[in-house]
Amino acid sequence: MFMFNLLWLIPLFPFTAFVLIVLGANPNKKLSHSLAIGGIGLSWILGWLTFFTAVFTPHFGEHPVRLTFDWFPTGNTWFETGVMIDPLTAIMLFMVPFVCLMIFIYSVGYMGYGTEHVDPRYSRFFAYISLFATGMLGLILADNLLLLFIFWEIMGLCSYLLIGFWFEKKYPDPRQITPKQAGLKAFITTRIGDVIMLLGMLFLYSRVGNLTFEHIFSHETLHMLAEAQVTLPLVGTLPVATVIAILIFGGAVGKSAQFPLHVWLPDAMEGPTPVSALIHAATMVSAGVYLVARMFPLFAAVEHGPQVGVVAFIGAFTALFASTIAVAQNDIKKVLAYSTISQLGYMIAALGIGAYVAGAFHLITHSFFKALLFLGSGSVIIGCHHEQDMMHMGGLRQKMPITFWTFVAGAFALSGFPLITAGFWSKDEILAHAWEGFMHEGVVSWPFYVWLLLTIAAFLTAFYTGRQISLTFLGQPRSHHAEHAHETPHSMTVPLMLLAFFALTLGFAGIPEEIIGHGRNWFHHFVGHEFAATPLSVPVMLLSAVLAVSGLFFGWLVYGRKPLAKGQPDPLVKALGPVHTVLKNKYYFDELYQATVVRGAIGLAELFFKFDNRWVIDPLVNAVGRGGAALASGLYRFFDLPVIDGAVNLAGKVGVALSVALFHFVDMPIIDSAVNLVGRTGAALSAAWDWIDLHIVDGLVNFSGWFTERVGRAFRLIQTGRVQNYALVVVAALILLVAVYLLR
Amino acid sequence: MGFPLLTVILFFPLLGAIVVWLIPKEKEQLIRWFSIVLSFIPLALSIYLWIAYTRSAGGMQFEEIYNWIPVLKIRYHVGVDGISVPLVFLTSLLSTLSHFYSAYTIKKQVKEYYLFFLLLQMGMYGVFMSLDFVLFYVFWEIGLVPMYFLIGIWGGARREYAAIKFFLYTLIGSVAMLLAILYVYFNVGSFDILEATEKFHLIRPFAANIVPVSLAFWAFFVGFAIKVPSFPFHTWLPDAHTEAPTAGSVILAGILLKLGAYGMVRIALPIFSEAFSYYAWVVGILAVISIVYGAFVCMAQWDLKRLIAYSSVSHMGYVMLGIAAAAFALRMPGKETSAAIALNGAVLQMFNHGIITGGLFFLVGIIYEQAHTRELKAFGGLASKLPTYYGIFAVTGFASLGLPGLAGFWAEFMVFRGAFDIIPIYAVIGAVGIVVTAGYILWKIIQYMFLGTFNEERWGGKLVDMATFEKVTMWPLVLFMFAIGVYPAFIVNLLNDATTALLAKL
Amino acid sequence: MTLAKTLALLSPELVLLAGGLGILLLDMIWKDDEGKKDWLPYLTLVGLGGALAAVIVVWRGLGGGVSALATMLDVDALAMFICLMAVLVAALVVVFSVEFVRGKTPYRGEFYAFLLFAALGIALMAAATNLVLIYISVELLSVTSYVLTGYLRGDAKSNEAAIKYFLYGAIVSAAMLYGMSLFYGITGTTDLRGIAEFFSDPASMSELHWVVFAAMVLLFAGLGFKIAAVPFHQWAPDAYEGAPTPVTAFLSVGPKAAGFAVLLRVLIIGLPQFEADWTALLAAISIVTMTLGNVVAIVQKNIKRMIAYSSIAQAGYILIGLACLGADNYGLQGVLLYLLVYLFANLGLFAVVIAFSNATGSDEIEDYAGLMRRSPWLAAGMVVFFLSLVGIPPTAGFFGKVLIFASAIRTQSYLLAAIGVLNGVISLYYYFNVVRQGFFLPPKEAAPIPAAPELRVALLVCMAVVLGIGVFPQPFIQLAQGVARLLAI
Amino acid sequence: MVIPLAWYLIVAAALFCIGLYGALARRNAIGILMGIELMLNAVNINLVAFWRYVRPQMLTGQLFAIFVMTVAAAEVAVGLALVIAIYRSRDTVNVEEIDLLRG
Repeated sequence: MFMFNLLWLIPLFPFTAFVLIVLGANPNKKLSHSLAIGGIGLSWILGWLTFFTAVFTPHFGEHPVRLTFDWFPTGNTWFETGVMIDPLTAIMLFMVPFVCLMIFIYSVGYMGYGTEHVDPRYSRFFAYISLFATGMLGLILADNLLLLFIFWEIMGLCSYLLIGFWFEKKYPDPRQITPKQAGLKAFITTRIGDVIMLLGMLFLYSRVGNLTFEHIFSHETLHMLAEAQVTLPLVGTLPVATVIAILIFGGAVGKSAQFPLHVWLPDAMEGPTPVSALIHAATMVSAGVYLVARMFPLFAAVEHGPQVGVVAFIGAFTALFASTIAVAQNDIKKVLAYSTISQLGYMIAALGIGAYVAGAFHLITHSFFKALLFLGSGSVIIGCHHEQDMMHMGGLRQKMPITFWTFVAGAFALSGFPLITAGFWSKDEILAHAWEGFMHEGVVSWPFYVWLLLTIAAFLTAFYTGRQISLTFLGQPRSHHAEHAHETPHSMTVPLMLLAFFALTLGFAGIPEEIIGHGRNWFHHFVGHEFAATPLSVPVMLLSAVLAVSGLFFGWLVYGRKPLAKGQPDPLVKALGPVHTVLKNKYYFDELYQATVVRGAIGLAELFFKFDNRWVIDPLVNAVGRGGAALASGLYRFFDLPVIDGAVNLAGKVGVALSVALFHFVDMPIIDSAVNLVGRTGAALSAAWDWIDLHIVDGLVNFSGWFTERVGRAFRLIQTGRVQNYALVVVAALILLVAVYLLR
Repeated sequence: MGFPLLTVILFFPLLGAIVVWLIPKEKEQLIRWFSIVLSFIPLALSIYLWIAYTRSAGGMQFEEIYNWIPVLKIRYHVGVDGISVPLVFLTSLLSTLSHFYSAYTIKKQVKEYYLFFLLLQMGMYGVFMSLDFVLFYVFWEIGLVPMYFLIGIWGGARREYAAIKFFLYTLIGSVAMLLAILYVYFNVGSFDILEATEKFHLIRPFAANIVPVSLAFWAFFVGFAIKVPSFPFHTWLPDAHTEAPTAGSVILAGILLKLGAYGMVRIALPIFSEAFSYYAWVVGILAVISIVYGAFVCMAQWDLKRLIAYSSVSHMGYVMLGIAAAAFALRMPGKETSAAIALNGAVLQMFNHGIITGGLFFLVGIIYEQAHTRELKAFGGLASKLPTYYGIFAVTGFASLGLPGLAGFWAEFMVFRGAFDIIPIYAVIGAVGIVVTAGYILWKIIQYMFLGTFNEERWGGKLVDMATFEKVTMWPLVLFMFAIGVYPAFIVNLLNDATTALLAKL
Repeated sequence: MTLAKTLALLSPELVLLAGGLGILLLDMIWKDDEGKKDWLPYLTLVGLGGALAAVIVVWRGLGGGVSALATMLDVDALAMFICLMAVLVAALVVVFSVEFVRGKTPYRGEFYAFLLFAALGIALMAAATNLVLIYISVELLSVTSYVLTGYLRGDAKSNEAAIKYFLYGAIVSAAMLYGMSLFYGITGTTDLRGIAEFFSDPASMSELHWVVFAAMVLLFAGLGFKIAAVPFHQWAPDAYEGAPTPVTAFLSVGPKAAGFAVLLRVLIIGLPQFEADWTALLAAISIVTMTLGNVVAIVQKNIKRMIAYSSIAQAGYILIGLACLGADNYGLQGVLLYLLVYLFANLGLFAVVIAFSNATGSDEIEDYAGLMRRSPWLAAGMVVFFLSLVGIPPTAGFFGKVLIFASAIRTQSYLLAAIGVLNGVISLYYYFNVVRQGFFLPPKEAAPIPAAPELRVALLVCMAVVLGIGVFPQPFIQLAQGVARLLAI
Repeated sequence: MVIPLAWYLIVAAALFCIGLYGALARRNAIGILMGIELMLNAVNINLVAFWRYVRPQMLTGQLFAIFVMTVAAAEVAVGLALVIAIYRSRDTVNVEEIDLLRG
């Protein structure tokens, strides 16, 4: 058990590598990449040692090992955090460090170390991928949801930095997305998912008071969560567990690029290929699936609750949806990107219908062969001097034999070539589970729906894999680059071969008992022994074998038999016509989001800014101020000099007459000045009113400052400079005061 | 009483101001270095204060009470507790950094500059330490006048308008507060804040006399809300920040905004607890609007400094949300831990925002010194030419958008954790602010300034990476961002005891 | 009350009278000897020193008691307080005018004599408790003020200001006199205590009520004229702008303090039964005075005119104190302390204005541009005095305002307090408009502004007092409390 | 036959108002001075009437009237001096034209 005390070291090694590179080793390229590879190498060794000790400790599943410490105070309780190891973590520890190591070694070659056009920010690249490795390893080992969320976001940061690694890159055609925009898009979309997950986490934390998995998945907590009801405004009353599960699933949708937040993954291909392999195939995107697997007891808390439907639907639909788009893509990396989305859909669907073991198994096998495929495509791109369009490739079989054979191994694993590839076993188990569920619950049920979609998706996967192989490797080279393609150096091909080995052999770890007779399905026993083993269903296995082979054959038939000549359009275009253009443009989701969400946010921002600057707060003051000005100028005109004298004299004479018992009769000028007085006031007020209407736009605060100034100017006019007017005002005031008193 | 630590920290800047005043105007270099060295002493003392503050004892420590104006029962009563210790430290840290930074950037009227700065520093210390209403009000206003001159004399283009707008806004708020202070005085019989916390709601229970107590509460609230600034009273902030000199806007954003929030936590919440919880929904709405509205308006800005100013409105919205949640919880039984967490989050956000936005304004100043323009469209591709500047700006930017592992995340997490449990709808709407914040920081700042291609013809040889003094100014702040991000307990412990004690009393 | 005792009690007034006459005599003797005439201001200061000593001796002698002299006047703490202020004002104005008057008029001697007589007028007004003596002392102060305002015969503005001030003052004092005669008619006596006694038995109240209110309003006209409250304020802007600046300084503080003293005595001692009426009257007038004073001050271009409107506004604030004479007399304390603080703040401000006009000869606000660079001392002083007039803490004005608003809150007149507070903010706008010119704008000419030594001393004294009271107001509030306790209803 | 007090008061009030009108309406400064004198004399009538009818045993009324007369004399002396000063510098005593200080 000693090994488990070193658990917390695993994420620490790459982090020290990151810190050392950033602080010190930046200028020295050789030092920085060796530091990075050294760091991940140590984690890999420690990881595998932990994995094997875990495998050999008897019934390891019951009591996961936890090392915790108090992190920060919350009211009078403390929030503990720490690392944890249980079967799911163990198998991830087996896969993640190894794949990362392979990709680190690969990227030394890919980034052109030793050649003249080596990337100027070479060491920064290794710093970022080491930080990413820390994030991924930390995520696997976290024993509570908060620490998981923290590493989750650190990975988001690294994916942003790495996608936008070549931020100076500009494309002639404005519509094509540049790395920096792709990075931003990735960060914001995943951030939306993260916020939804944060809300779920907060809801859980406020209800349970603790985020550690052990505490959450204890029976009484799960029972409490399942019982408690919460009413949401539009949705109605739901069990709390379902709401939390769906919210947390939102995070997984964002991170694993499931429909509807899938748009960022294909654009993430703008980043260097090792990044696509590392982040957007093997590890980060599978973190979403890992999260759902980790929270599986919560998902299963409410039997047949709506959350099962949501997860299964999203998974299955994405699987089919993505595979249809993959068929119509010409860029070698885009095809793989969509195939990743579709394979992730597979795993999510599997977890949706309760196939915990099958989902986890497929997660592991998929990481291996998808990483292999991406690295293969990377070496093809380097071989063809950064050519990415499959239409310009062809005939690389002779020129790049190792890449060809490893790529074929990965492709066959992806399409599930029967018996020898890992993909076949893991995908088959999911289909078997779906089939068995379908048998139990009949046609109108999620398992049937999932089985149907996944079967079609399986065929399409095999088809586009076949298409991809024949387009890139078979036939004649269709462009200048393709002719001069050359095999990539050993630092790139060795990882390919190692990954190919695993892509083929890993399946045997999860072969159902019935086939090998005596032994038991090791993977199932180790990971999910509390779940019932899925019985072997021969028809399903046959069906998936047939699908895989026919898909591949059909792909070869269309593209391989009569290899396309240079510049010859894709035969599928003619076959599918308008449907093809829709598929090519990814169902126009990018344009849809751009128009609605992005334009909407910027529009709202413009609106608020105007609101703030010109429309309400400041402007409201000026508007009413303008209105005030009109009123005051109306008053001014009413009070202007000739009128003042008239009025003042009028008041004076009337006042005096009163005081001399009214014997001095009011003379003629008084009457006409009174008449035009009334006329002029009316005109002024109307002019004032339309002024207010016209200039309602300006703000309130300046108005108060401004209005006082206007009133000040108006009162100032009463100070006419003539002492008799002053004396008159005194007399008038006295009379007024006494009158007020009398009337009171 | 022992060594009057607080009084020494409080009046040290005044002593410094007098000494600077004696130095003849011509010896600018002497003035600069003297005030930098001078500002280290209160920094050292406030660090000592932090260490010497025994957390277990809790409550007010280092209290000093002298009779100032016995005839009106006004006393010189200073003391610090868990909430004010970090803020006092923040004041000293940001002031020292500002002194250090201005030594290299302020060229005209150096002597007056440092005079006003030291007076401002004294004002800020006074507010965080005083436990007597009149003393609190006196230092609140003392902090106002030097800031007016700092913006007015050393500011940008529209500095006069910004200066007088700042002064008028804050004066209206504080004058309303004066009347409320007098009202409390006549009811409690003395100007002492602690005494008022115990006695006021017994003498004037909210239920019995709703109108006068509400009036007094709203007078206090408006006075503090203008300073925070929360939504309707925020229009002075963008002008004041964009026009203030770099060091001025660092202090303005770093500490002056905290005076309002601190006032709410120290005065409005404890004394008017029933009134505050009765009106907590209004405060909550204002807070949420500030968060979302502020974030969206940031999205539409093209002037970098104005953008960061508006981001302060949005970030201070979190503080208000935390306080509103804590107030709301007073009426809900059984929500003590969530209220404590929300209040912890609010006070931590005050500290974080000071560090992060202070850093952001320094960075704006650095680029402005070289480029003399803050137009976002003018820059591009700086990442390749100014790597360290890009690195530090990215870290500060990410801290501000609340990336976990950096300071910003913890405060937001705690505020939302508390708020979610008490007022879920507000928290959900507020969460939209997080996404938009990520949006405007990455899209507007990182995208336009750092990524993309570097236009040679305009900035050819002109832009050079950060000078050593700029790095030295930024490193302590970046260090704090990481420290709080990785292990927030060292500051949250302090806050936690104070907030739980404060909430327990209500 | 032996003659000696009475004379002893009246010693401050007598010293002032003797001083005035002495200066007149000396002026006649040294009629054509300019050299000797330079000594006159310093002799005046000696006379004022003597009066100061007399006030302190008498005040300590009183020991809080009141010695009424022949129902004509009360020698009590209030009288001594205002007399002390009168002496201080006269002393400072003499200091201001040494430089100012030298070049402008041959008759320097009489100027100081009139100042002493005006101070005497103020002292008498403060002590008077009989309508007759009130009228005489008001007229003494008015006449001397008319002469002082028109002292620069050659200057058109000074003449015009004087004639307008005279005509306005004469009409209003006639109205006041008419009111006094009505009071005499109703109560049969001119002694305030007799009037109060007459009104104390309810029988007398019934049908005469409106006549009493009319008389009160008329009486208030005369006093309102003196303190420049709104309906009776229109003389102030023109007189302040026209009069020579030292005289404006005197006008802005001297008569105002005396006016308030008389108002206090008449209302508190004379008409306690009508408290409800005059409180409402004062509150209304206070609101109008504050608002109009501040609002019109915003648009002023000439600094003396701006200070005129600002002093009208200050009268408004003091009236709040009078309108809220509630229990434990915060109002009285506020009025007294505010008057004292206003004295030093306003005179300090005038020291700056005088120093500036001596050097540049202009009173326009634009010309104050870049004052900080030209003379940091004047600029610093200006800021301190403006802060005090607005009532911002480090300065004494703050505690004046605190007491005034305390009285308003104490008597639950929240609206009055709110308006007072808002006016404070408006006043900040125009005061700091001048500060804006001084600090933010570049100077028109770079020439530094030399301040005469005695002006510099006066400026320093005022700044010291304003900041001193601001930081340690305890003794001064105690002083105001002592005086107020005596008068309390 | 004793003339009732009211009649005196009415005469005094009428005289006061005529004086007031004179002060307000006349253009000439001297005219205004005359008006003011009228007002003061009206007050004297008032005082003496009150002395005679209300409190004959105390001489306050008469004393007050005498004081008013002396003070009025002093006031007019100063007033005339000021009017002459204005006349000398502006050679006009028309009050309407003396409005240099305004606003």
